Amino acid sequence: MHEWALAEGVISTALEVAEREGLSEITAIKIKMGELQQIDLEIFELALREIRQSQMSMVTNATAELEKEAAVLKCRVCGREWAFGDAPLADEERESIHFLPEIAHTYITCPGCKSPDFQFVKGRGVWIDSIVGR
Amino acid sequence: MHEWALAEGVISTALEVAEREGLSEITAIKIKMGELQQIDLEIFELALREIRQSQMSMVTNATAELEKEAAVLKCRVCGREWAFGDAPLADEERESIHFLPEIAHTYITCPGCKSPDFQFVKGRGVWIDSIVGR
Amino acid sequence: MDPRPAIIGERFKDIKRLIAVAGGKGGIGKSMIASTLALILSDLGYSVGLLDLDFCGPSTHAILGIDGVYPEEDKGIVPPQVHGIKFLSIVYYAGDNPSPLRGIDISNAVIELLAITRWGSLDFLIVDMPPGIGDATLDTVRLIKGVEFLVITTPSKVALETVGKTLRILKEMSIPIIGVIENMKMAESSYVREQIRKIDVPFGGEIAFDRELEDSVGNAVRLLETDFAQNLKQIVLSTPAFKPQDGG
Amino acid sequence: MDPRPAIIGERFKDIKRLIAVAGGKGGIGKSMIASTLALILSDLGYSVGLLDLDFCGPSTHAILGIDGVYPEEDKGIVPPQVHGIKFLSIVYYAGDNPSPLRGIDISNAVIELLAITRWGSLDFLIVDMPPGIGDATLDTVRLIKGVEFLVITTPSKVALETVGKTLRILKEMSIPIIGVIENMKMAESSYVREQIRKIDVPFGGEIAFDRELEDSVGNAVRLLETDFAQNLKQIVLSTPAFKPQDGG
Ligand SMILES: Nc1ncnc2c1ncn2[C@@H]1O[C@H](COP(=O)(O)OP(=O)(O)O)[C@@H](O)[C@H]1O
Ligand SMILES: Nc1ncnc2c1ncn2[C@@H]1O[C@H](COP(=O)(O)OP(=O)(O)O)[C@@H](O)[C@H]1O
Ligand SMILES: [Mg+2]
Ligand SMILES: [Mg+2]
Ligand SMILES: [Mg+2]
Ligand SMILES: [Mg+2]
Ligand code: NI
Ligand code: NI
Ligand SMILES: [Zn+2]
Ligand SMILES: [Zn+2]
Repeated sequence: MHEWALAEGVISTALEVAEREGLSEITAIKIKMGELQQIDLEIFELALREIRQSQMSMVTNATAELEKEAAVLKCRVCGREWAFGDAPLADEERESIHFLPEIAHTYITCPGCKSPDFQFVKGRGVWIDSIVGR
Repeated sequence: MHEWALAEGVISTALEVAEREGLSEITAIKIKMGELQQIDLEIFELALREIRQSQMSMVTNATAELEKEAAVLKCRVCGREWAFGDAPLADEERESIHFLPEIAHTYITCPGCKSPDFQFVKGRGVWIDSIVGR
Repeated sequence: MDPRPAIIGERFKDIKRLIAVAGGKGGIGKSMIASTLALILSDLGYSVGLLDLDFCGPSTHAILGIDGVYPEEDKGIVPPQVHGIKFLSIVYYAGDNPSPLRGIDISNAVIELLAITRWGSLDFLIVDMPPGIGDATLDTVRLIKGVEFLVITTPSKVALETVGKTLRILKEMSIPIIGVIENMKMAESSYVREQIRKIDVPFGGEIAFDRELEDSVGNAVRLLETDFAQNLKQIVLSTPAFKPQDGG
Repeated sequence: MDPRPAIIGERFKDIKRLIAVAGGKGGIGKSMIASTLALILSDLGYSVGLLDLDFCGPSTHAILGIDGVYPEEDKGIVPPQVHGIKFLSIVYYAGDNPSPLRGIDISNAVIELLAITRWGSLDFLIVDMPPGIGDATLDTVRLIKGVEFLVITTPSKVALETVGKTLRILKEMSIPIIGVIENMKMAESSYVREQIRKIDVPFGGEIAFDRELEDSVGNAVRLLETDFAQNLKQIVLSTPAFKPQDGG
């Protein structure tokens, strides 16, 4: 349930944008949900809704659209790309990556050359795609 | 005249590409010359030509097109963007940045907030835009 | 757009003083001082948190003998309280395993922890920094508004030269410096003190080299009884910054 | 496309052995050992280079007392020879000023130096590494083919725990490890030696804590006369890796 904290980040960011851009209302937020972080989409959506509606604000009536993004990793040594879904991981390892995606470097190595020196090409975590308002 | 070393890198890279892609000849190389590194374009072009023509290879007859790219820096703290050309620098400082562009963090700070925590948005140094062959 | 930075201010709003323990070099006692400082402040009755941001070489858990605890999940993560200190380290997630992280990953991990950790209200949050001025330090300065630095050096020439560079950067960025502590002192000399004063940074005090310190590593109770801790406590008691009411 | 990586192999092709001096923590004597090792090998008649890759806390110039020299430009940069050692450090460009670099900048700077430096032919290139496994270490492993590691620890529990992590990573990546040196030994104990052997890494030898070492910092001649250097020389003479003909 730490997803709540990230949902708070999304709403705070939307409010910051509204203020900075001089908007009177945020109408829609589009969010990419990177697979690596393994966020529970239902919980996240619920958290977003509760935070939005907990008090009247410029974001209360916004819609939130969540889109899953598969995680792709790429080795900096041999260039190999692979899907996070393929990585053989214990439950605790998955759980650690859930809290801190960078911990992937501790539990995953390149299937080609065994290096831990890879980058997240996409699908790391929660990312705001767009914020629309008026 | 250390530009020669970077020109060697361009030619080696072209030869690697030719080999990897199974080309019989490289016909054209396009290179972005980032302002930060202050490479002398004439010297660099001369070096490229001499290295290319020093022995017969798949790259000997390639044309090289150099395009200048202005350097833009962006502060990670306050978000300000500015042009490298604006930075007040002593000659030795410029010379150090010529050899090692990252040294910019030693001699330049954000004109807005004085932070050395900025990124090179573009125009760092020598970068191969495209390599064409057949 | 990254959703995390916008919530970080909220996470620190009930913390009276945020103190990063830093220095130029490694091995000068930053982690030992950060850990013991947290213990001393907690012992003095303050509510204290300790955040280990040295992801490449986390050591405060080993110094304090913290093991087998884990944060709770409650609308974020809530650090467990050990020896009266709310403690957070990457070891909760990496365990005994290495974390070979590039700067970009360190930066992302720092931002993540700052965004999801709910410290609640604290008199002091002590942050143990890695050596040098890299991603963790730059993000600390950038994202933790109101952070102050306690800077460590040793009498060694190389350590002093390097710490001088850190101090210059902090001053240029107008980050408050509580003071410089000269650690592992083996002989009488006012050289470091004078050098620090010359560059107009407050000298915080000295800590003698303590041969028996290593034997207390891993045991918080014994750590507090060392000469090292006594030296540090004197510094704490005589430094105005170590009163929470003085802070923002 | 980055033009630099393709030329790096060419730059190292006439170097017989490439030895990175590394360890988990800072302050364990990596720079002191890298510098003195370069001096000893040069003194033994080998042609030696020393590359300082600790951009956040460069120290080998201060240890060897190198000042007032600068690389020549000749189709690249050619490191000046000092005390018989071809020496390259970021201080040529940063001077006494701080270099607050994020990992991405460190990586770029490492690649740049590897691509433009013409070492010529050498028996040994010694590389002084920063603490931890970050950008500089990952790029060294990635770009310097044939590099071998000399790993340093101290008897301290925290140092040993951290170095164990570095060794694990190096082994997983199949990087050759010359051995582990236990530095700053103050008391007799075979603990570190046993731990190292347990994880099946060669133990390289011990170096005693040398109270007088600090006084020789900045003076290469005196450095070679210290007990520290004598200890290290014994290790060099008894370790097969320190013969250039054994290398690739
Ligand atoms: N005053 C002191 N006397 C003796 N040993 C010390 C003292 N301060 C630190 N140490 C020892 O020095 C080593 C490095 O300390 P540490 O806190 O890990 O440094 P850093 O965090 O700066 O890398 C540890 O083994 C520690 O026990
Ligand atoms: N064997 C030794 N005896 C005494 N002092 C030592 C010894 N080895 C290193 N030192 C000292 O320890 C400090 C840290 O050494 P340094 O080589 O800079 O470490 P690192 O490069 O690992 O950070 C320096 O002040 C150095 O003089
Ligand atoms: Mg969970
Ligand atoms: Mg020049
Ligand atoms: Mg530490
Ligand atoms: Mg060092
Ligand atoms: Ni969760
Ligand atoms: Ni040049
Ligand atoms: Zn790989
Ligand atoms: Zn700025």
